Amino acid sequence: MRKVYLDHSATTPVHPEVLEAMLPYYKEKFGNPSSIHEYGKVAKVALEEAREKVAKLFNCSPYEIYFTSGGTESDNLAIKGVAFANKKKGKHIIISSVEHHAVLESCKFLKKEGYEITYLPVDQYGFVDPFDLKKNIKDDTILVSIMHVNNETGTIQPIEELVRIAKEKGVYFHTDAVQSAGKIPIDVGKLPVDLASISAHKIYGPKGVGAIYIRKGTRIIPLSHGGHHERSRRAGTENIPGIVGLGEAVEMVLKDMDKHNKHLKNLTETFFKKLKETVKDIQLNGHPEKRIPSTLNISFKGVEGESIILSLDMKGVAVASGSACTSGSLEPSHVLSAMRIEPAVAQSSIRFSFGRENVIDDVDYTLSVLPEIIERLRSMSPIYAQSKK
Amino acid sequence: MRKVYLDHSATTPVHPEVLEAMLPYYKEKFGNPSSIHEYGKVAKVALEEAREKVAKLFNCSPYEIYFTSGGTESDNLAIKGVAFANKKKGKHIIISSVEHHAVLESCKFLKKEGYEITYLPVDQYGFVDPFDLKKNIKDDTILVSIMHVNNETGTIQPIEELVRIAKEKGVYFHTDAVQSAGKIPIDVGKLPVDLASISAHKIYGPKGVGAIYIRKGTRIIPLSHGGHHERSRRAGTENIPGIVGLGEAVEMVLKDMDKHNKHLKNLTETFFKKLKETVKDIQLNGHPEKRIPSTLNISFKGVEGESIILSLDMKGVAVASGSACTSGSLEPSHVLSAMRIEPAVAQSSIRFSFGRENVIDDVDYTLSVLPEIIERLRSMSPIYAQSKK
Amino acid sequence: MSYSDKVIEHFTNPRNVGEIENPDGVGEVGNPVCGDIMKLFIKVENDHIVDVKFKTFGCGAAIATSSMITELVKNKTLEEAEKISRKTVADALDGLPKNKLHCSNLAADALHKAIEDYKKRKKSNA
Amino acid sequence: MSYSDKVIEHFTNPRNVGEIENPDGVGEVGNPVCGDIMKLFIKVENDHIVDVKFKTFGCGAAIATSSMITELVKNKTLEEAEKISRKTVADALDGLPKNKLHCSNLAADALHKAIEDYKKRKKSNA
Ligand SMILES: Cc1ncc(COP(=O)(O)O)c(C=O)c1O
Ligand SMILES: Cc1ncc(COP(=O)(O)O)c(C=O)c1O
Repeated sequence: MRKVYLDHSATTPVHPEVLEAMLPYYKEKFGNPSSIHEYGKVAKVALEEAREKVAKLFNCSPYEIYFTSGGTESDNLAIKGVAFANKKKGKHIIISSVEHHAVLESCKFLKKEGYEITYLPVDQYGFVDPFDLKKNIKDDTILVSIMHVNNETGTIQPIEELVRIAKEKGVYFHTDAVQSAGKIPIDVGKLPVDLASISAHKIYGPKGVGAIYIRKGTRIIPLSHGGHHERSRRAGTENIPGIVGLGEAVEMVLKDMDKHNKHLKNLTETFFKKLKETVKDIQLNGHPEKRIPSTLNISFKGVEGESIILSLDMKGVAVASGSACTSGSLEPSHVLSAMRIEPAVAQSSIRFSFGRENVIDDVDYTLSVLPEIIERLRSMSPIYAQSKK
Repeated sequence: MRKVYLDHSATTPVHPEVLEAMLPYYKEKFGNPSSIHEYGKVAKVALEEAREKVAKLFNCSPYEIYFTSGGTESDNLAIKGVAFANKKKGKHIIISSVEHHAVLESCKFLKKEGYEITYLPVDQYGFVDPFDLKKNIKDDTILVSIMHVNNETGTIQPIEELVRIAKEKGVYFHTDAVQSAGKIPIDVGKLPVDLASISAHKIYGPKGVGAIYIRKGTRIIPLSHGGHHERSRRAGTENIPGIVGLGEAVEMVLKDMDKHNKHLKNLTETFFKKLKETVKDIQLNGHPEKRIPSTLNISFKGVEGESIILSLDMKGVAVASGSACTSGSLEPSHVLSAMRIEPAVAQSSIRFSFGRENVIDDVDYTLSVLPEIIERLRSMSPIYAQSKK
Repeated sequence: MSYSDKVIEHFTNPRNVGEIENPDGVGEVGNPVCGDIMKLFIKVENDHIVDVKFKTFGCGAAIATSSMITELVKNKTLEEAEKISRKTVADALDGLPKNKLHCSNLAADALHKAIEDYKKRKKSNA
Repeated sequence: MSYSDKVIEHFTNPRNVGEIENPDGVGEVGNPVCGDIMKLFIKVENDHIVDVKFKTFGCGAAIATSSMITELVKNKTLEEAEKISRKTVADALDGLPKNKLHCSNLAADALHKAIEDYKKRKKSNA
């Protein structure tokens, strides 16, 4: 059976060149960068080279890059690290209502610790209104966190204006760039955020490693205490092979971003166009244009998402419903709900996220099995039948 | 030039079989275990199999094992997770004065947050007096954290009695087992600690992954907030290849623990015996018998540690001075200081830590270069000369 | 979160899908917020469920439990059918993932509602 | 934390190791707590440092800076030697790792102490 992986927003395979670059650090170059002997020095050089590569993604100084265990840790560090370090200034934090769980739950924790959290609403596309941000910044606001690209819909938040407002008011701005990294530019010169989170496994690097950009001078305390690793901002023996992999992955996605975006745009546009021709009553969630080219979030009226995933999986096609992290939950996606998409439609949504190794045959194959699946499930559905009466 | 790696307490090379087991999870089995399609299920199975393997190390239920990004994170989670979760009961924590920085610095952070920390003294071998523990437990004591094997000296803390005392008083007991895992048994049935930290890269597994044993029913909050990973105790997409590597490494070290301990004992005993014959004025730090067989911490009177490391490094021999994590610090090791070893002697200490791939030729080669190095450095030393006047 | 082979089998080949024209009882449960809506139709003769059909909007477990319960009740007396519990359905499917147990509740609930509906109709017709 | 080639070279082949019998000045700095002790001996003729030797207990940087400073001052006038700063030594070694800068302080401090000692002795002998 043909296998088609269309869940790149959940995770990506490690690119063979990335893995190749990592392997020596499991083998002969296995040293601990804290060691002062030759083994340690070799590891240390690899660490700093990777830091330089990641700095290029943000167009920042390597000294502003800190390695973590992933996007979740980076988000936690940004939110809680800034919150703890600036609590004398204030305890108010503003986030959007479509943030990733790593941001949402970090804020929930802080709420229990006496912080005040404001959740900015979004419109039908998932956009935050800059006016809402402006209105909600208070004297004790210490941090604004609004994600760059949403993981469920692929919609690009136009954060330039939001960043400008926060800057004007002297409030730190963090963006979760896990889904934008390598897909759209994040130049912290032009887009002057103070903190940004990324994760390797979303860009053909390994799981369990990520990074955070922290603008020089930002007041933040570490979450992981211990040795003097990462200039005392993140303790723990550095995951050298993983970090090398992240550096390599960043370099790779930066190098051919345009080419791959074109490829992805072609795949998703073809897919959506043909899908509309063969399956009726579908709806694209998120903004039709302001989106990364790899991801489509589509609701299939009258059928529940998981039953579509299962059916496609039996045909070898891997897709997701909402965020991979939230699978197993019962409520409809908080992202789609915040966009005021009605529950039955939200529960009918499927995320197709294409990647660099997908080809047009994958589109064709998926389209050769999907219409039948939808038809079968709709024939069982008490609500699709109803709506046709 | 011959290369001899004698710094296994800092980190170990990944065992070829461990790496072999990891590779498929970078390649075709790259799925995210949160995904419900086939790719996700394959990853999920690997995750749970690794959990079962790690559970064997502690002789506990797999449900009591949580994966982290390393020993440092496990220590942070144990200390801060228990502290935050139990603050209504009390804010007093007891640790030994020879703990790893991950524990020490976590406590320092908590002190700023209003917790009270008691540091138990140790004797010349690094042992905590059970009577001291008993005396210091108060009504508001919520946690005792005392490490199993010290990373600088290799001394085994006889924690049975300490655990018993804490249990009697109903206080949680955490042990940092990063240096004991795979070297001595840690059966939580016989040694009923409530929490224990381990790290993969100390036992021929990869860097950037570790685990924590948390006894069922222990009150603890997560440090990493986000998705429902690790039964909501540690958010973040799981580092599947790393976790598979940890599982494999644990299985391997458990399987031939006795055989390898015998091998290591032979190497270190031979080394120390011959060293004493060729270099005078040396001193073994830590307990002469209650130690893991792989590690020797030796002071070379009159010469500073780093200059020995450098000189040995030039001959291809990799060793450490105190903890790898503390290199670059100025004060003498807090561990040796706590053992009331005078500063000049502490600064003269070298940690030789042998590993499973070392052979007797490594001992011979090291001994063929070391005496000359010590002699040369002593001839430059103002304090060695003095002591001979 | 892994389904048993039996769940997958019933999901792939669900029995008794559809609606019964002029049913003797109908049970509808669930709501779109929790992602599952189930409608169960029964035909009753001599206190026996002689026909049963369902329509379900829901996850794999919801569809499989719907299918399974129709198999379990077909040709059973109402008394026997009323004894079918949430657990009966889950067991018949060789278990369900923990986070999906609520779905087996749905199927049993729909059945009991359909029987209730039948009894109510009978009463008001009497 | 990586040493320059020059540091390594001076560490491996330190110049002017030893003590001077009947020195004209001695400078001793450091203490075992911070892991470095340095002793510098000078012989002075006509306001020139005609001989200099050192003994050092310390890290690679401490030994290299000790060696380097003896090279820098040999045959210099006292006035010239006094101008040698901590930075002079570090620069002459192509820099030192940040966390090792304190070591280059030691060498310069020992030199200045030795010159002071020489002047004091001279005064009391005068
Ligand atoms: C937007 C966003 N933020 C954060 C994360 C978490 O990153 P990681 O998977 O590395 O924990 C993810 C991925 O799940 C994500 O999509
Ligand atoms: C005793 C002890 N605890 C904790 C750690 C930290 O573990 P990791 O290196 O995985 O961060 C180490 C190793 O440095 C250690 O030796």
